Amino acid sequence: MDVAETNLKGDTFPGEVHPVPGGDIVLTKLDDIINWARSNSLWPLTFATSCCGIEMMSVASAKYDFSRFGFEVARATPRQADVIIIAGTIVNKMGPVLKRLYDQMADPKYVIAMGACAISGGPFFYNTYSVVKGADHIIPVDVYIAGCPPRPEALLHALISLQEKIKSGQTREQLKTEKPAQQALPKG
Amino acid sequence: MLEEVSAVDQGDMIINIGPQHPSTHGVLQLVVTLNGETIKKVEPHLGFIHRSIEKMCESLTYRQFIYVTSRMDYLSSHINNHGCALCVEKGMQIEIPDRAKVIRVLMDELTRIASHELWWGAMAMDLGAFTPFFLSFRERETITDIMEDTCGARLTMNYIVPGGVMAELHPDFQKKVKAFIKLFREKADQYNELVTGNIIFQSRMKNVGVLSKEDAISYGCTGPTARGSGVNCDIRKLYPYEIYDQLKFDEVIETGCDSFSRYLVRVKEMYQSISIIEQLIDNIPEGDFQAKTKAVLKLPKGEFYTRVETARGELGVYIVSEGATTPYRIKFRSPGFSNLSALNHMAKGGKIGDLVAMMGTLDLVIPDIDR
Amino acid sequence: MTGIGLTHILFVSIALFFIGVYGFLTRRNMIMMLMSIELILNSVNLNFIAFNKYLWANKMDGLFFTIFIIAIAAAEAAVAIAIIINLYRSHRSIDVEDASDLKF
Amino acid sequence: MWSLGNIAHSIDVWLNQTFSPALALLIEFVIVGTMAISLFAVLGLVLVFMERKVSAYMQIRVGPNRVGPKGMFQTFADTIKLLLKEGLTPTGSDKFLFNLAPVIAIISAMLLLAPIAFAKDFQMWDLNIGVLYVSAISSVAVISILMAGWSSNNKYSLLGAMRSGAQIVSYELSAGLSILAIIVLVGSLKMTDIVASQETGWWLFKGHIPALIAFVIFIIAATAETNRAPFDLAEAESELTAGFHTEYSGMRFALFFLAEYVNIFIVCAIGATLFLGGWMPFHIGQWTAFNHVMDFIPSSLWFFGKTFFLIFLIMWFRWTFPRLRVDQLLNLEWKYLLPISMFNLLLATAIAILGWHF
Amino acid sequence: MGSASMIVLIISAIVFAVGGILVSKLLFKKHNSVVKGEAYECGVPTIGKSWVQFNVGYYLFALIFLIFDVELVFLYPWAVVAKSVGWLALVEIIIFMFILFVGFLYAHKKGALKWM
Amino acid sequence: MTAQDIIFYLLAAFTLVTGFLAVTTTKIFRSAIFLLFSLIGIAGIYFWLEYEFIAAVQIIVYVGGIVVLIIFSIFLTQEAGSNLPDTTMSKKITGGLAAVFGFGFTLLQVLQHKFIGTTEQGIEPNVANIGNRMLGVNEFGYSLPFEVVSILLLAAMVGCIVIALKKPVEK
Amino acid sequence: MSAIQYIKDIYNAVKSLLIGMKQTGYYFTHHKEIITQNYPEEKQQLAERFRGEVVLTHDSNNEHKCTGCTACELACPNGTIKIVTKFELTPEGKKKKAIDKFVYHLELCTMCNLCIVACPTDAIKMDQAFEHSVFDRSQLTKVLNKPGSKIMEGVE
Amino acid sequence: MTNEELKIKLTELLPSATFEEGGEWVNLSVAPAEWKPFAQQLRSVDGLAFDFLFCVTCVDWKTHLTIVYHLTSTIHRHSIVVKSKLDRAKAEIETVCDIWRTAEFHEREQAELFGVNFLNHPDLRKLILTDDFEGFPLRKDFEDPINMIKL
Ligand code: SF4
Ligand code: SF4
Ligand code: SF4
Repeated sequence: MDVAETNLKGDTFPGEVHPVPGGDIVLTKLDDIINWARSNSLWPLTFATSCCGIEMMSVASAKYDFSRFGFEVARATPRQADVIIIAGTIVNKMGPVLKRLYDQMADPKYVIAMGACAISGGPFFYNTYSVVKGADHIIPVDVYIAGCPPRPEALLHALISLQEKIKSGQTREQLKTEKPAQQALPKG
Repeated sequence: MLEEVSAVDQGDMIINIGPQHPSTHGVLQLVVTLNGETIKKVEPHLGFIHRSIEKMCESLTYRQFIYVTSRMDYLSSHINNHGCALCVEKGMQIEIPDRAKVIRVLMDELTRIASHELWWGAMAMDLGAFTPFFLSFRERETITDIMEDTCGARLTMNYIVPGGVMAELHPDFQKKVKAFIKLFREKADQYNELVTGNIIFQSRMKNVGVLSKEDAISYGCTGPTARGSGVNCDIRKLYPYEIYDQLKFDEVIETGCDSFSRYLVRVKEMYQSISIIEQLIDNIPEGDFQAKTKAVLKLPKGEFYTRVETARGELGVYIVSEGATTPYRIKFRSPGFSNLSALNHMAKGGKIGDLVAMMGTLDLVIPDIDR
Repeated sequence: MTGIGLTHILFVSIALFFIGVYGFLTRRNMIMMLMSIELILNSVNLNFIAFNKYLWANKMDGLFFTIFIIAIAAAEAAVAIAIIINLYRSHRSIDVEDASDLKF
Repeated sequence: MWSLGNIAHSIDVWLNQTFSPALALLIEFVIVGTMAISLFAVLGLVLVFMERKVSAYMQIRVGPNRVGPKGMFQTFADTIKLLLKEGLTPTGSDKFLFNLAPVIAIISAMLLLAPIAFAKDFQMWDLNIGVLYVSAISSVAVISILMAGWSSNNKYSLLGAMRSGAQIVSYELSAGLSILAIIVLVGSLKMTDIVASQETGWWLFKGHIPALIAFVIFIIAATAETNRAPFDLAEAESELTAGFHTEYSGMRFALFFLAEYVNIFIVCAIGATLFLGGWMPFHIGQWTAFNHVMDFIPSSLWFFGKTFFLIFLIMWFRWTFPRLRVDQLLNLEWKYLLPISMFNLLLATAIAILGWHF
Repeated sequence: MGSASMIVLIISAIVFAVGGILVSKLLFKKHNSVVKGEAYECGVPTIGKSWVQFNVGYYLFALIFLIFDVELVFLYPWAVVAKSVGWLALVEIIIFMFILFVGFLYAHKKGALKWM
Repeated sequence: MTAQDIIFYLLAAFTLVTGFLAVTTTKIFRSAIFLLFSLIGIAGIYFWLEYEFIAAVQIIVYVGGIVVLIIFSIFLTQEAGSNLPDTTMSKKITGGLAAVFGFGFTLLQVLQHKFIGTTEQGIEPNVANIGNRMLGVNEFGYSLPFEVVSILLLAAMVGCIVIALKKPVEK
Repeated sequence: MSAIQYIKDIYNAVKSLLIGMKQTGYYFTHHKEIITQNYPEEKQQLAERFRGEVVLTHDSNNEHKCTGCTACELACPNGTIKIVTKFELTPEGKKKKAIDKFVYHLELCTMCNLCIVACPTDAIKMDQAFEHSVFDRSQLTKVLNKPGSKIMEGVE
Repeated sequence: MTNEELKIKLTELLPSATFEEGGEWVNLSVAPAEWKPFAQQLRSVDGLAFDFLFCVTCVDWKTHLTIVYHLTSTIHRHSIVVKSKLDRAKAEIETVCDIWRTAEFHEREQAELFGVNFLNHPDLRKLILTDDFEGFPLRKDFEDPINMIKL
């Protein structure tokens, strides 16, 4: 899928896909295959901090079954995981750990912020002294999914959105590493 | 024979289990000192999910703070809400309608089953069997559906409010609950075959994590953890709240003191809860689901302590009020916190594989511990 | 059919033998020395097999010697390592020079 | 009836006619090599997919169904993904050994393909010492695990490697002893002899109780040797995160993964050959008519059918049983399996000598 | 095809493994950070040395295994001919095994087969 | 030179090079791995000589057994990643010289010696023959050594357990 | 341990294992037990009370019932709702408070239902939409009143 | 034992204790210095046998801190609440974790949240907060302008 096409399809995405500067570069077939493979094989890290983690487990369970998308190979070690689903509150003490885990994941890696807490601190935004106000203060997030906790289907929706994002080559990872030339281009 | 040898070998190794680790069920860090594979010491490090709920509650009104408590022990969120609501009602001296009481108890027991189901699956998964996890989630999903119908959420309900419950029961409630009871009775035996009777499970759990009765009391253990050691500590029996004193159910007590008896307690508790639900489901009294309360609640000056039995043990809610709309100080005595403190004692001398079984049968919910 | 004869194999075995000797002489770590000994034993085995094949193909004595040497080597290695480990546990070192001054 | 053996033979003849012998040999080498690699890859893909589906059905869910028709390309996507993933080498690790370990795992798995008779007359190398060769090469695999665990410079890896080392070497004994029970009955180590001896029935049925016991022990030992649940202590997820391959990522991890699955295939193939007659169709003693009907099913189908049946059995174990604790695991071997299989071997000898088998 | 197939297999294994690693190296453009290389330990820095000293208990397994492994090696030629040799084979192997079994029982008794 | 020769030379070179690396590397684990390779090389030579049984035994016992044991003992006694102290130069030189001279001398002897073998028909060293010999009680039989081996193994096992479980002497 | 005990142990162990395998074998062969829903294609009927997000109900005339009384803002435990009010001139020429923007931070909302309960005019309600995934956090901050919408007649 | 009987018994043990009226449980205050020996007696005296400490908490009254122990007896099923006033600047009290082992964790928690120094506690490191956390967050005057956004 080349960039021009994604822009056309932009509104089908739940989030906005920003047009890339230099978007006229047609992605090669190889890139297509790579993105296809990557998007269809997102192995999550078993990482859950609180309530949202239970809904994440529900997604794994038989009723919602994320193995249909090939996500079921949950890896306990960040080395082999592709996507880290931040399911739950991140507190100040957990912040460095999360950062470290993220750093130790092998590239390419993606992040889904699940639930109000991971997005912004959610219910613990005000009057708390220990909650990180959004996981994106610590690590870059690719997809946000609101809810407290989001339904299992909502997480599946987020995973599908992430797949779309990868397929269109719009993840931060892809923009950063695979087309460095484009970054050099002036904005606009 | 080998003991003397290992005493000389300085083969001590310190390994971290957690914060991100599949068997800690959350973000608990255990610093384990090992000799070979034998555990010498387990040191829990908490706070990886310390969300300062107690501080937060000091600036929330009595109606608002309850919702945070669903996020504490999210597996028994109803019961948490219930405890808080009871405490507020005690302070305000609100008498709630019978219907609300029955609904609350029903919800509590459904939550308890859901929580134990999840624990059952997760524990089996910890011990390396994956299938039970999926089977237990099937039942749990039915309960969540029931909850969702009535409460509008799957996990963090915020359904029980001071004065009663937030909404009327869903018309299908009784029908669905009965269907669930049928399903549960049908499937539970299969699970017993798959897990309880399994020789590997038994040998993984028997004589593992032994916690004697005295130790259990001294460590302040409550709930199934303590009942597995022969302590009778079921708040529903000892200090009955709502309508528990009118119900027929047994307090499940096992005296094996090891992981397996804790396991049995939980499994049997599910049956007890089912029987409670069966007693109530056809006898929900008519009436209001909520007492008339003021829009803004103000507790009189004083201290109020209530305790309820969550799926994990005794939850104490301690409110110090200065007569304002917000609590002056609120303290949640969470069952997991005390239960966890017994871990080091239990784990000593076990193998690292035993630690998983112990953690599993302690059934920790870390946000409940950290608050 | 092939130009390789007994001497070729003997060359290999001799070379291996002296590699083992070199290792034995130069290394001070006991495990390393044990490994050198294994090399030496192997060169002997190779000799036996070569002699058996090229000189006395009608008998199997060389072969059986090899089998027994392997068995003995296993036993020897086991005992040697047991000793090394015992030594290590008492002296925290498996350096020959550290061990030599201790009565054992 | 077509058979793989004939095809191989005609290709050989044709090549020798067209090219000079040396060139023909070279081409054959290349063909064999490519075939081995593709067999390897295909086995990995198929087995992983099979495992996912089997587990899904046992767990009342559907499993991968969205990538390609019925999710067929799921493992394919995973492979490409792994190929394209960064291969991390932790600092402080021994880089040489860290890279070498998966290669050794692959080599040992690959070498084990040699003596397996995939179909009638279709075998790479009918070794004199067939089964012994298998035991020999499979003992190399443990080295790769120890190597990986050591070189990762990680505690979990080291513990996992240590456990797995003790486990694999222990179970090698009872696996070997249960194989020997069949060898005693057959009187040869050669794969072809073993298969041929089951002309009149499979050893599992012919060999009375000793063969049955040997079969059970072999399956248990095979599960343990391939580090599968309930013996997957080396990578016990809930204890050691990922065991010896904690630090491995990308392609190197994929190689371990692949080697594991190919090893499963190989032990099951060996099991099928020893106990279920390999490619030999289901024959019953002297029922010539029946036997003849059975012969119509191609031998390769028989072979793969049996092997996949055993693989399914092993998967079934995995998705049913919890993991054993490490001391229980070793207890099982040293207290139960080893004495029993030693005794069983004697029993088998007695039966063989008395000629009590069919 | 004989032993040549072994060489072919070794070569193809190496091609496969090394090729795979190389291809992935080629296709993937690396970016490094310091933390990435550090040992993974559930997300916190490693406590103490990664190297740990093991207990002798572990080693005893390898040791007893080695002894039995040698035994196993002797059993193979025996097994091949046992049927044709007859009772003598059985008698010899019973003696052989018995002696080793005594050792095995000894090890058991001493607790050498307990995992620490 | 035939393919056979090439293979032999490759095997020999592999064995010797890895053997040499095994005794010279400063990282002990690597050294064990090189030893392993060297042993596998020797097994290859046995294969080449068509002594398949011996080759398999070599791999099973040495690779699967002794090297694993050595690795375990390395786990037990050595720190990962740390290098062994390099040997002193003088030691290296003396050792090297000794080895080289010894090597030259022996090789000379071997080359000068004329080996005379039998011309009788050989026995194929296959497993059946080995088995028959091993169980044989006649003059060519090895049944007595065979039983003796079991006693040796028993002794080794008992010895090891006694030593390994012995309370280490205090410093 | 007596020999009989030994054999008994083995028998019991094997039996319990076989029972377990029977269970999983049952599920493996009975595909009707499968309860998976194919989410994006077939969606589950959501409970009507399911709380997915807060919406301000508008009728066909683009009118809503919110008076801007901020009761919901006060009831909300975590400041999800921000009511920006303005003063409008009624046809009678009186100044009247009305909402300018009903700002709703979906990323903070915990779906606790307190605002709905608090609202005196039932202007807001819970909606079942749950597919909120976005690539950019700022998109989760929503203005609930539609552009140009007005307060419904007769709502005080 | 009823509350009245308990009160009498407790006054016997510790005459200086003051009782608070109201509440379902007997509610008494002791001086910090008297706490430890008193606790010992509570645990061991036959008719009392308070073997189950189920809650330790602290309240910041701006002028002083109060530490509150909730005790119950699993044998007699009676409960009491013991309070002790602590100086805010120098909050110190003896630990009771050798009497009730659960106190170890509870005290650690209160120590870091309120800054109460439990004397003779075996291990008073931070349990929940990060090691470099400054201040005592549950005290009323705790301010953290960076992390704490007031509503
Ligand atoms: S968003 Fe809600 S459900 Fe999720 S972790 Fe936070 S409080 Fe829990
Ligand atoms: S649902 Fe709760 S959190 Fe959301 S806006 Fe309403 S009151 Fe606030
Ligand atoms: S939504 Fe309801 S409560 Fe909120 S400002 Fe409008 S009218 Fe008031």
